[in-house]
Amino acid sequence: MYTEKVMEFFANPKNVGELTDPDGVGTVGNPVCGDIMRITIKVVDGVITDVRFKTFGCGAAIATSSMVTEMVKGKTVEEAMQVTNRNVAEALGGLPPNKLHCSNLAADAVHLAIKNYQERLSGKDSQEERQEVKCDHLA
Amino acid sequence: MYTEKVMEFFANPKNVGELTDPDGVGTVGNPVCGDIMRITIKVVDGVITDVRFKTFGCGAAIATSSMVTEMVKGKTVEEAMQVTNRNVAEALGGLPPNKLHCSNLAADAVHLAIKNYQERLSGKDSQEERQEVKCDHLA
Amino acid sequence: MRRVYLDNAATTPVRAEVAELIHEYMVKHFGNPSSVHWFGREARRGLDRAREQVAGLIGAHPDEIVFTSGGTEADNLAIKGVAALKGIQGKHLITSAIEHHAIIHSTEQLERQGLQVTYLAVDEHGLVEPDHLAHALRPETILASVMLANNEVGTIQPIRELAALCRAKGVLFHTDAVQAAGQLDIDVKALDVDLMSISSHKLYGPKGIGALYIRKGCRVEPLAHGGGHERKRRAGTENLPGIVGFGLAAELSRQELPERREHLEALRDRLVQGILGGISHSRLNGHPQLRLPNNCNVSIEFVEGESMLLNLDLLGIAASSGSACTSGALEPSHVLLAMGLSHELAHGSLRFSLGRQNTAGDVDYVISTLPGIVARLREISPLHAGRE
Amino acid sequence: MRRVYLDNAATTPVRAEVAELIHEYMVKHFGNPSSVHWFGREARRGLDRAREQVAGLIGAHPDEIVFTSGGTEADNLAIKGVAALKGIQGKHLITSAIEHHAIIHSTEQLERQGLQVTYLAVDEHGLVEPDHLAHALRPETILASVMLANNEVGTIQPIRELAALCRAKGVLFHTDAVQAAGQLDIDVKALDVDLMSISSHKLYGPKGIGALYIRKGCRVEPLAHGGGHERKRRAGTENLPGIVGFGLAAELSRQELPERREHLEALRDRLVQGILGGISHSRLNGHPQLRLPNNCNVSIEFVEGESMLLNLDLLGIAASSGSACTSGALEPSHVLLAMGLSHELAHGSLRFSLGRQNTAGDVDYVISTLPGIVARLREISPLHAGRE
Ligand SMILES: Cc1ncc(COP(=O)(O)O)c(C=O)c1O
Ligand SMILES: Cc1ncc(COP(=O)(O)O)c(C=O)c1O
Repeated sequence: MYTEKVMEFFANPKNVGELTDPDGVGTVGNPVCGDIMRITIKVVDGVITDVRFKTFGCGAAIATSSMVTEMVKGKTVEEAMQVTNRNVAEALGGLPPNKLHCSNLAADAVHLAIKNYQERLSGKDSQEERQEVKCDHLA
Repeated sequence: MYTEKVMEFFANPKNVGELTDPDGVGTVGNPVCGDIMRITIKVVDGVITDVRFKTFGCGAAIATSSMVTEMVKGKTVEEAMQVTNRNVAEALGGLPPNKLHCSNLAADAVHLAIKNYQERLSGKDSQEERQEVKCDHLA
Repeated sequence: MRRVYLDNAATTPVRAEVAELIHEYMVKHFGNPSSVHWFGREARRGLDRAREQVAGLIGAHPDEIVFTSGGTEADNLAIKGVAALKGIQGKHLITSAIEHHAIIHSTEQLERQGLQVTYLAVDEHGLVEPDHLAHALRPETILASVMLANNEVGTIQPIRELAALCRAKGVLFHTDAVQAAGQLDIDVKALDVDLMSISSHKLYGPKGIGALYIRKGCRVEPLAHGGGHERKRRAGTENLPGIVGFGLAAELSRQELPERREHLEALRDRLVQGILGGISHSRLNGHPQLRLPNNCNVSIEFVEGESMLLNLDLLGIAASSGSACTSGALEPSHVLLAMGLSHELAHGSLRFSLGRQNTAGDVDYVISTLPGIVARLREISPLHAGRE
Repeated sequence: MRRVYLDNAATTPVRAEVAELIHEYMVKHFGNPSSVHWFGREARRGLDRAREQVAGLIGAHPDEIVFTSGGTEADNLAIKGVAALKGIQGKHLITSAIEHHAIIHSTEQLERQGLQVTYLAVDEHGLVEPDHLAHALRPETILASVMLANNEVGTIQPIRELAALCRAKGVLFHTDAVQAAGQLDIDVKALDVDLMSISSHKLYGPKGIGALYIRKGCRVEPLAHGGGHERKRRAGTENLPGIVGFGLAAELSRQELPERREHLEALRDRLVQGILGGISHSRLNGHPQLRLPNNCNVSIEFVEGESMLLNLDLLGIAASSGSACTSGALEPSHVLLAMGLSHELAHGSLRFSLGRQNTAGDVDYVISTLPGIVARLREISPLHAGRE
């Protein structure tokens, strides 16, 4: 079902946890869907110097979360905004079709965290960016 | 499918053939149905002293023909009239359900032969008794 | 790697003696039972014996057994076969909200054609209340179908009571006994049901073969037309290796039932206690007593089922989350939702289903392994933070 | 006793390597392909490989293969699956008078529901005339179904031509290739058909498994509802041992096709010549050239088929008279009647169908045995008297 790469990132997830004093926080998903991903980032001079994830979800959800943290760490926020869910899936060697929707949202969570960081920069009192995901298959 | 007895009477049929100067002849069945049985009898003092059959048909048709000749040989015509198709099937240890109809007509053929014998006795110019059988399953 | 198979509700390994017999019927007694020759007659004998064996498992007469390609086809044949004869437009059918998809998707298909369907609710343990069935019965009801035991949570329904209510109103009653057969003592006459589905691969027989019990006098329209096989109730060259394997598996199940049940119940209880005792915020799903001997279904808070499954798999343990058919997708189990579980708890469910081949050692391996997995996953779960 | 099996059109023995593989998938890789764990993934791999192998036999894409419980179900799925989607009332379907009962009884069932059906006549060799099909096509025609090769007399139809006529009118075309697969080089793209049925147990694979080829873009309503198996086209836990066995048998058939064909044709011609040369008043049924490599169907005047079969059986030779499904009853073959044979000749038919395991010695055994049997039966036949 899953590629070796997925299983590797699932079994030994990188950057697990939550930064204590993050510059940006983003959360996607909802428990109805079965997947929730929460990303915290540290940004220094426009570069993501640290990033952590917490995820409730299936193997794909955990692996994509883990993968995306590796992909954006050390990147500028602009570069990180270019990383798509699709890039993440590709970096993992692909995902099963039924996992491409709900469980592949890690890049979205990063984008939300960056948005949150940018809003804080611009002075908005933004605690965290959240995005509920519609689960089509539950319709 | 068939009992051992059926196979025995089928494989080594008794009283095969046609009497050259019979006292009675009876034929049942038709080629559409797939079974034709022709019985010839010799009657002496009201007793069937000889009986032969010719049959075109399946295993059951041949076995029942063969069996009925054995059953009526040496019997009086009255006794032979009492032998039913069912008796024949029973004497063979039973027949498959789908063979009970078309292929189990040997006793009928004997009865026809006896009827033919009796008609000849009573002076009618009766060449042979024939009875076409309706094949229900061809309806 | 040590491999512990605890997904026997999804499918069971074929037992050795059954596999041997099947092999024999593939290479030696390979005839078509419709043929008149020796090969055909050998096949026919195998077919007849198997029909007796399967009938024997559920107290039926051999003529009341129609072999199908599995439990799904048996369910379809029961539901659609009755509907095709009794009518669809203006008619009504009753089933439960926790049936297998083979039932539910069949009734949904008939709904699209105009049949009215009532899906009986269940209580928090997954039980159908006979009173609910009694109230749902209508003059135009043609059939009620309630499963004997649920495949996900193992809850055993009061089938005799439910069937009696239908019998009293002249309504046909079907039960899906796919999970129950081989584990519970089933007697179609005592239960007084009209139709019952069973499946070979759930009782250590081969896949691809099942049976529908059709009570003498009860009729269904066939789904498959063709040769006059199965007394014109199911066309197609008989899957003879499958059938003889099913027969032997059924026969052995019948013989071993009491000890098998005892063995499974002991393992099950050990497993349930071990998990609930070893993991905080965990709970048993299904009925505490009225449950299949082999079923242990638990929900573990703050973590998702598939991620537990994958971790278990990495350690050689095979289990499932929800039913096998849907565990590839993240749909929460309709059974757990019908029992009132939240989506989170439904997503956090694990089913361990035991088999005759399992040992106490297998169970202990799970009990010692699972808590560590849960702890690690909770550590990365955003739901867990500060909840302990 | 020497046993010579010449009823390979009824069913074939499972070849040794296939039986071994099936055994492995019963006791070792016994998982349910829907499961996420190791056992499930092993099963899924076997399923995927088998789908490629079966697709490979007929030049299809793996996604175009739906596994069924056999040829009968594949035929039913094609006919009823199309009718359920395209409609029945006011619609029209074309088939031939010599189809297998799986087709004819399905179309008859749809006729009872209001579908109009044309049964194309065949000539004395069993051939469908493309012109007849062209004339039968109507604006309301939803499907035409003509078998690739006949199971009783072996006649091979001009499928490419027939399919092209339908394609030109936008009418779907199905062909029952159950007897042809494994004997003839079949390419669904070259034939340009929309649907094709095949069956494992006719090509040295196990019983209880078959496939329907459904061209990409073509849709059928499923017969069985339940889990989302086979991309929602056929519900039910996959018969994995059957499927992997079918896959391997298909793969080996594809590899061995040219030599198999040569082997069978040589045996067939030897048998036909031997019988026609050795027995007066005997004739070949079916087309002299356009026939299956393994089919030898003869009518022997003045004697009935079953009585010959039983005598052959007593000497260890397994053959059939008419098709296997009906050889237990004395109904004359609808195929032979459609070809214009008299009832007598139809009743006197014998089908010897060769297999890869047969040898010239087998054939010679029949040639030396049959004349004596016929002579004895003719002696007791009232039809024969004075005809020689
Ligand atoms: C309760 C129940 N009904 C029906 C089925 C379907 O049976 P099969 O897998 O034989 O198609 C299953 C198993 O998948 C089941 O658990
Ligand atoms: C031409 C043809 N179609 C369909 C079938 C039915 O296939 P199965 O025996 O796999 O049900 C057969 C064989 O019985 C056949 O010969």
